[in-house]
Amino acid sequence: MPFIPHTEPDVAAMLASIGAPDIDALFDEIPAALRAGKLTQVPAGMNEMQVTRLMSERASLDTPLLNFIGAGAYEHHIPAAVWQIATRGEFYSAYTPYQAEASQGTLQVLYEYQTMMASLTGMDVSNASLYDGASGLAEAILMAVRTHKTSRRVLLPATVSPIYRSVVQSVVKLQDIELIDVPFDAATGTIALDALQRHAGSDIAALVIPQPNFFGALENVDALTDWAHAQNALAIALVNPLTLALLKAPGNWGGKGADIAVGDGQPLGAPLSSGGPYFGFMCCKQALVRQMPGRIIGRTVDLEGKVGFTLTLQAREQHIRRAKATSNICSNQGLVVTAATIHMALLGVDGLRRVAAASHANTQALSALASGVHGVKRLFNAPHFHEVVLQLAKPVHEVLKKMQGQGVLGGYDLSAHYPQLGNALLVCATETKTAEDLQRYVDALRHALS
Amino acid sequence: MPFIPHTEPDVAAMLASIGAPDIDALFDEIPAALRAGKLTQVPAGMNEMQVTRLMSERASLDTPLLNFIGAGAYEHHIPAAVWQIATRGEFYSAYTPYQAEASQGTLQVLYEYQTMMASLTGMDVSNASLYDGASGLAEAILMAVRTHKTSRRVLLPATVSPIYRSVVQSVVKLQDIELIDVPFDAATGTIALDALQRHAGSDIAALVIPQPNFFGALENVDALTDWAHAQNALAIALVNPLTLALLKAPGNWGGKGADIAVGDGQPLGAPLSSGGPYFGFMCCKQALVRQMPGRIIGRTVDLEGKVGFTLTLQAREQHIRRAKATSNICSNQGLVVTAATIHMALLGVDGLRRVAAASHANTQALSALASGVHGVKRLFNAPHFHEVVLQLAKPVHEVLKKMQGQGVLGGYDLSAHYPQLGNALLVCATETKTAEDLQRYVDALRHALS
Amino acid sequence: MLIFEHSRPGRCNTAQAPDHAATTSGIPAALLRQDTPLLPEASEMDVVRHYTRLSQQNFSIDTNFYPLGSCTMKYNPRACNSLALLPNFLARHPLAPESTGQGFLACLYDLQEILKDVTGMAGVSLTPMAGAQGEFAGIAMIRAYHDARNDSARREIIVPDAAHGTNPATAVMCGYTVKEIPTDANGDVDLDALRAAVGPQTAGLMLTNPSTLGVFEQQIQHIQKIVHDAGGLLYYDGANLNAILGKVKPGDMGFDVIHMNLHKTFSTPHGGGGPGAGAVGVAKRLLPFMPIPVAGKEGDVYRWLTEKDLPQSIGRLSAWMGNAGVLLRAYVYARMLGAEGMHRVADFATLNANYLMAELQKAGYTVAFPKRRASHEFIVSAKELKDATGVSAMDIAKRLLDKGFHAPTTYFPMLVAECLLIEPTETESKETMDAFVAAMKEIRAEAFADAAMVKGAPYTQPVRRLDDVKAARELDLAWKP
Amino acid sequence: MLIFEHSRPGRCNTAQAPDHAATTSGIPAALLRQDTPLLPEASEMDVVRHYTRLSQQNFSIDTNFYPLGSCTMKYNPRACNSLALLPNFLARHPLAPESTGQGFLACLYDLQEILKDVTGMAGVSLTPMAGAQGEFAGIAMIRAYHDARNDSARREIIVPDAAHGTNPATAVMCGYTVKEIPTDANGDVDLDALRAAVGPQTAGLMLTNPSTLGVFEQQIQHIQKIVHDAGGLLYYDGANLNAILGKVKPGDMGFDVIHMNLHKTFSTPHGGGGPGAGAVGVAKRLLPFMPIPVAGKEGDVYRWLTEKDLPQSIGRLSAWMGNAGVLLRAYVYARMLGAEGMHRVADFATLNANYLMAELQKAGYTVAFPKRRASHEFIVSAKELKDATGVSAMDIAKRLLDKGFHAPTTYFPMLVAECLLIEPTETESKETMDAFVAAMKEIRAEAFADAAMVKGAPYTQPVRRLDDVKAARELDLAWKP
Ligand SMILES: Cc1ncc(COP(=O)(O)O)c(C=O)c1O
Ligand SMILES: Cc1ncc(COP(=O)(O)O)c(C=O)c1O
Repeated sequence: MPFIPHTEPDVAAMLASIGAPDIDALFDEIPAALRAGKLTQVPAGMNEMQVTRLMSERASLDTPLLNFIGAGAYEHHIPAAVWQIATRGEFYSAYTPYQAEASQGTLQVLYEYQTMMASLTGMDVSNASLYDGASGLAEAILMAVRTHKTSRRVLLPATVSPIYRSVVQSVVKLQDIELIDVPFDAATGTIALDALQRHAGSDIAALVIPQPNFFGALENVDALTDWAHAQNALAIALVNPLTLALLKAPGNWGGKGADIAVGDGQPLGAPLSSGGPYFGFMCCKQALVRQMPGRIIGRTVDLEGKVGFTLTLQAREQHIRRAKATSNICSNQGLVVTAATIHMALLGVDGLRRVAAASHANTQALSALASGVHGVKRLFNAPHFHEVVLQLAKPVHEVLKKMQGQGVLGGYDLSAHYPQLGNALLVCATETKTAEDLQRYVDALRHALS
Repeated sequence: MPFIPHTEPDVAAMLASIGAPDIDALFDEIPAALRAGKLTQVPAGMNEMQVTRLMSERASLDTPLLNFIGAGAYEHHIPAAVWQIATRGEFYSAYTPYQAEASQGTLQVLYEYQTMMASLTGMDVSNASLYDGASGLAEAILMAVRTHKTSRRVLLPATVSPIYRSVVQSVVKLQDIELIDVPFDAATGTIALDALQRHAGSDIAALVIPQPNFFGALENVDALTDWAHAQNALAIALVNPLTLALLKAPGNWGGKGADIAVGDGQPLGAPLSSGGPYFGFMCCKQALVRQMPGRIIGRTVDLEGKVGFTLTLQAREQHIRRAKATSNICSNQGLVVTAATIHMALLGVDGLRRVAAASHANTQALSALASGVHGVKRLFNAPHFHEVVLQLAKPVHEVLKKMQGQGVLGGYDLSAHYPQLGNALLVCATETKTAEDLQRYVDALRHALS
Repeated sequence: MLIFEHSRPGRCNTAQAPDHAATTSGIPAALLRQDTPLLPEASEMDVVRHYTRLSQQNFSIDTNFYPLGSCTMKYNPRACNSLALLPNFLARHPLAPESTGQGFLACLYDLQEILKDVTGMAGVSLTPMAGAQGEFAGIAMIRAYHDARNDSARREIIVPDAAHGTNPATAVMCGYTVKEIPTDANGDVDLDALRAAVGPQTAGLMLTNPSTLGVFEQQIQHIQKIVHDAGGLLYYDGANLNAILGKVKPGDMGFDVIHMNLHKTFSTPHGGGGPGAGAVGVAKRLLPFMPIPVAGKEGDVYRWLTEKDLPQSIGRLSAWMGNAGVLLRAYVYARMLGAEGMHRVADFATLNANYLMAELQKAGYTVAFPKRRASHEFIVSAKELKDATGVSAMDIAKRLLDKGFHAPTTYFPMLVAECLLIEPTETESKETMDAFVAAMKEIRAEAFADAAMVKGAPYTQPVRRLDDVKAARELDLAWKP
Repeated sequence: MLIFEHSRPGRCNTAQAPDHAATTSGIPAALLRQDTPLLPEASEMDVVRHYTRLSQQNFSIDTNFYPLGSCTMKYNPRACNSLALLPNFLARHPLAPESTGQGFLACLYDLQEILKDVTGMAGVSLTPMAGAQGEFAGIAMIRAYHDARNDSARREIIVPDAAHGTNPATAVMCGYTVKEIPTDANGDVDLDALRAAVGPQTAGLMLTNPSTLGVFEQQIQHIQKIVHDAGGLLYYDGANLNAILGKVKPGDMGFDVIHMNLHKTFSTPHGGGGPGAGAVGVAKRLLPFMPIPVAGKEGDVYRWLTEKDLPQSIGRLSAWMGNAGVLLRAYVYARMLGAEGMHRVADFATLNANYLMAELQKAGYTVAFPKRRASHEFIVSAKELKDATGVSAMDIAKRLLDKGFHAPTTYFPMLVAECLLIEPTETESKETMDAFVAAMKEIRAEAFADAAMVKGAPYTQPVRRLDDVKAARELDLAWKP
């Protein structure tokens, strides 16, 4: 029996100890009318050899093409050590570290993670993860509203990923929070400050500030943060953590720094993997820590004064506070966070900077090369980072289809979410791309447009 | 610097402690005339991302086809747990367990391995591995000659793999050992007993008995073993360890059992991997243990009487005995043996039996199906196990080439080593093959012969 | 030692860094970072050594018996891991065209079908990323259902007091108020209290069955009638399906929506806290509201169902497809079990729980519901022992660590004083359970002989008992150099 | 607890077994097995748990500093492992046509070219499976060379007394007799003894340089002339190339043949005892004799060179291509290092050894050759300490384990009394070495304060000091139920 160790004598002895005639008797409290028959839609069991072949065949259907899509999930090199260590049984098959003394491995990793994230974002504290960046943004908005107390209105600019905006909407609308759109400047692709100014003086709980924004354009984060604070609103930074190796940390935005920083941790060691598992991170100012959702690890000492780590501030959480908890979140993305911690430790300051810089340089180079193709121009003129929007002479989906025929995934089609931009294509070239790859891209693009 | 942790201040402090002006000064004992210039044929360094891409591209050139080649290396399912555990850092990056107290993990694994192999072969003792089956056979022959004392003549039948025979030749000829061929019976494909009988009475050190033999045919091991013992020669069993789940163990061959059992451990959890790393195993009777080459692990107790494991009988080995050692072997195939131990533990008695039986059944089914193809017939009529020889109406290399075009590796061409057999093809279908796979084989064969 | 203490300025793993210097051309200085983030500067080997050593400081399923109630710590087959990590699966971008992910989509589609059968529901969406998010999806669907019928005055969710904390927390996140109802002495829902609680304000009831008390709710048919008659819907917290897999289908019990914890019943690893997967199953009337994306099939082609296909959907809960890699693991596991294997899970999980309960009773421990069958888990109360010796459930838990066993869940559910919620799972052998019983016996004897010693446990872990109060009072959440 | 003790009759991992019943149709009963082999019948989880726990009982590079002299325990990059295990590499049968292995063959060909450059030799064969087999190949080639010239009276191989045990053992395996020559007080070969030893019977000399004493043989040019003038060939035991990589090429020193331990210098893991890879490099005159197969290239196509291409080859040493997967690991490592990286290995391996030698001297330890530069390793003699306190090299070794460090190599080479051969390798940091020195200082102090305590070490390992004598006298080599 797969994964079941019982021998026949075991079963007999166990039933005798229980005083039951057979296993079926153990289900005698279930009303007979409810007892299920055979499962008819579940195929017969396979042994590991068979399922290995099945999955290998399925995987072989999904041969990867040369990928230039970003739009919130980024192809980066992940050191081999990262997942070799993260999938060690002791990390992989442990539960949430409820018994601290028997979980110092996981707990110390999480404490180190919190330290790295707090530092990277320039904030005081970090939690131990949320599900992903999009749901993390929703939690940040809920947290801001809890903190603000008087307002349930949140400014969510159009330069935030439309996918994230739709997730936020699914979550926060149930608590009657109003999400207010802020349009972007057609020239720069960044939040239109005049449009923002229209909300001055109204009771706003928070402003979400993406950096880089969905177009890869860089927002004027200092001014935006100061504006939010002037309105007595919280500033929520939505950031790609990798770019923080080079870009100003949210904690240093404007005069007082952002209040909450959230985002998706995928660029820190999570493989693309069709979308998950990634993880959401959340950092905030010390004053807000008791409003934070999710697990938090603290450093303390044991009976003998030796340093150790434990879950702390649990009084915020559902298992203690129930209906009054800061969130319903229970399990988070622990293993991916473990991988991210190892990833950041392996890359270090210099490595992370170089990855960010190389991604930036590659995207700049690609943008320059692509702009040389007839029928292609760069759309926005703001400084950008790591991603860029091109405008094409032909409908984007047609171009992408032709490029796919050449083995190239050409980018993300913006026309559905931003029809006002025309044939707009969001393109990303990370550090994984070589000069030849960029050339292959441009050749495929030229071919598709010709 | 890849893999070098030194910072500039470290280097300065270290040189100061040494009292050397710079690192180059540490090489001042090397005669100047000998100092090498730059390495010109070594390419510039690559980072892990680059080398990952290089190796992935290289691997993608080697897409596997549906494989029906055996001939000494067998495609078997390997449970995922095997290498996930064997490549844990603590096994992967440990040295030979010289410090027993800090190596109980490796030592206990090896002791368990010795137990499993001794039992599988029906012998008293096992060593902790040799390089591979072929070189292991050479060591067995050297050991037999050392033990026998009077004779340096060894009977090495033609039903032993020709590849193994050539390896044995490379090794033992340097010690003036005479290898004597014994032809096989054309009808059965097994050792010709009459030919063997011609050597009766001559001073023979050992007879090598392969089971199953290179053709997959089953030798009359009882009679052969008894014959060897009647000649005062040692019986060396050359066996596929997987088949021993079903076939009579060498320790029970004939009246007294084989004296030494060797073979390749590859079928016990080593991936095909273009030929290695595999491992050689060697087991023998208790009386011969001091003649055995290689490491041996013993169970003992510590200061407090607690059970523990340690390298033992080291007085046989080169690091103690130097020129008088039983062999020059030092490093062996520890990690693959670790994998094999886990593999055998996961499969257990029943699993190993089923794998052997399924391989046998598949080869029988394939043989039956193939014999139905025009221009194909089975060559030998002895009972066979797990591998079979087909005779084709066309030259084998042409047929194989055409089958390869259909995505099928059709088997091993025997014509170079056994021209007397005509267009003979050695075919193997392990438990990894489904009924559809067998059909694909037969279709490709039919196509190739048409 | 923290990884930061292995750090030295200027140390750098060039093997892991692109050659590019950290240039930032085209970016205004005001947007650039001035300070250096606190990331370690350590060699690759030191990093590998540090985290390898840290891992050894964990208990885990791969090293220890882990009878943590309500958590279903069963064996996580290693093949699930390696097959989910096949290079092609890992390399695929979530926005890559569906044509480049037919293998992946086929797995998800098949998994949906399997889960539909197992739960007896009409539809399944795999997108929720953990149990709690599954609950959110479920309650949000209940709300969407009432809203779609213009029945929006229903503002209350009823939750038994034994419920998992995520239940009330979820109801609140979905904009509902929570009405708690008590449990009777038998461990079942107090039917009179339920009858009194329902009304036109009732949006639904959240129920865990088998309950967190480790017993099967026997009056489920009455309960469902009471709630449905009042116009409410029934939510099934299926975090712990281990005891009913193939035995009862929540759909047959009349539930309208269910979430499953694939990281429990379907054996994806818990990873020290996640990632999980909280798939939801729905009855026919909730089909239009399922969270997107859902894997669909047209002819031989798989594709995502999105807002276009499900315009009434409660929407997206994550940017992409939830914890896709976790779903692959669950799928591999489900295929290995097959239909027969599912039945066996329930059989042996239940056998193990009842056996362990019987043996612990014989060893002198008080069981919370001695007259009931255990489901996949059961409760031992240490109250008697504590009254006699001062040794609490927490002390027993810590002492078990010294004996090489992870502790059961302590102090949950809160209804039972000094409770230990024990779930052995089907993958543990009789020998292991016998060894656990022996350890529990020893601890009992130790409690009477030397209570102070037990209260000082653990002694064999990397640290002695930790000061949680200090941790909460003198917050130290990030290292400072 | 042994795995066999987890076994129960009838327990079976069906997930790992084909459905086929164990039928054996067509096989005569006399050839079938009657008894049941002693293999465990344990559940998959118990097996995973057992071996995961066992692994934790090892010291290893991934967990500990491991300054084991002559063993080059440096960091084994994890990428080497994962890239050698790419599914396509693993799946390829050794007898599959070369056309299906062009990627694999290209790696081997490139590796040969790299090793040729590094050693300054004319040809490289990668087939030997460990250092000792490389030695066998080398000496067999020397013999084949003499034989081919009908110079077969040369029956002696000269080996310095400091040589690794494999050297004399190999010479004997190749049918030679061994003549041992002494080492002078400086650690170099005694030239006069060498002159006296050579003659028409001399087939060759086996030399390790840097020697196992951790010093570079300064008179190498004289040595090579003496041996060559006598008509012998020079064998270079290159097990330890770490200190000379990119600094000196054995070919330039006049060596005719060399073996390398790729599992040391090229950082393939030692795996608790192997597999290794003992590639051999040869000077031009030995090219025809190289062991087969060798990777060849014609135009853009790679193929095996076999007996057809090298009819004078000493033949095959393994059934296929040696430890192919180990060679892939070495190749990945070599490509990551590149030319500059090779030079750096020697620089920093040497820096570390000399630094550690200096610091241990300052800590009061006696160094065997204080006037010499250390190469990649050096020798400390504990004789003085033993005379003063009774604490031996072995006691120091065992006590180091308690302090979290693997012991150095003890009692090798045999020339130096109470010797500890210490090799830190280039991948260790100054901090780690400083911590090691601190531990060595503590042990010295402990030896004077409480020698008995040190002699009782280790105290922190899974077992206390083991009884080796009992192990050898009362042989227990396989468990019996
Ligand atoms: C009964 C019950 N419901 C809900 C949950 C929440 O699941 P998750 O941790 O995946 O969010 C749990 C998990 O602990 C549970 O046991
Ligand atoms: C100097 C020297 N020569 C030869 C060898 C033998 O190498 P292997 O163990 O790979 O056979 C070693 C390894 O210990 C060595 O250090």
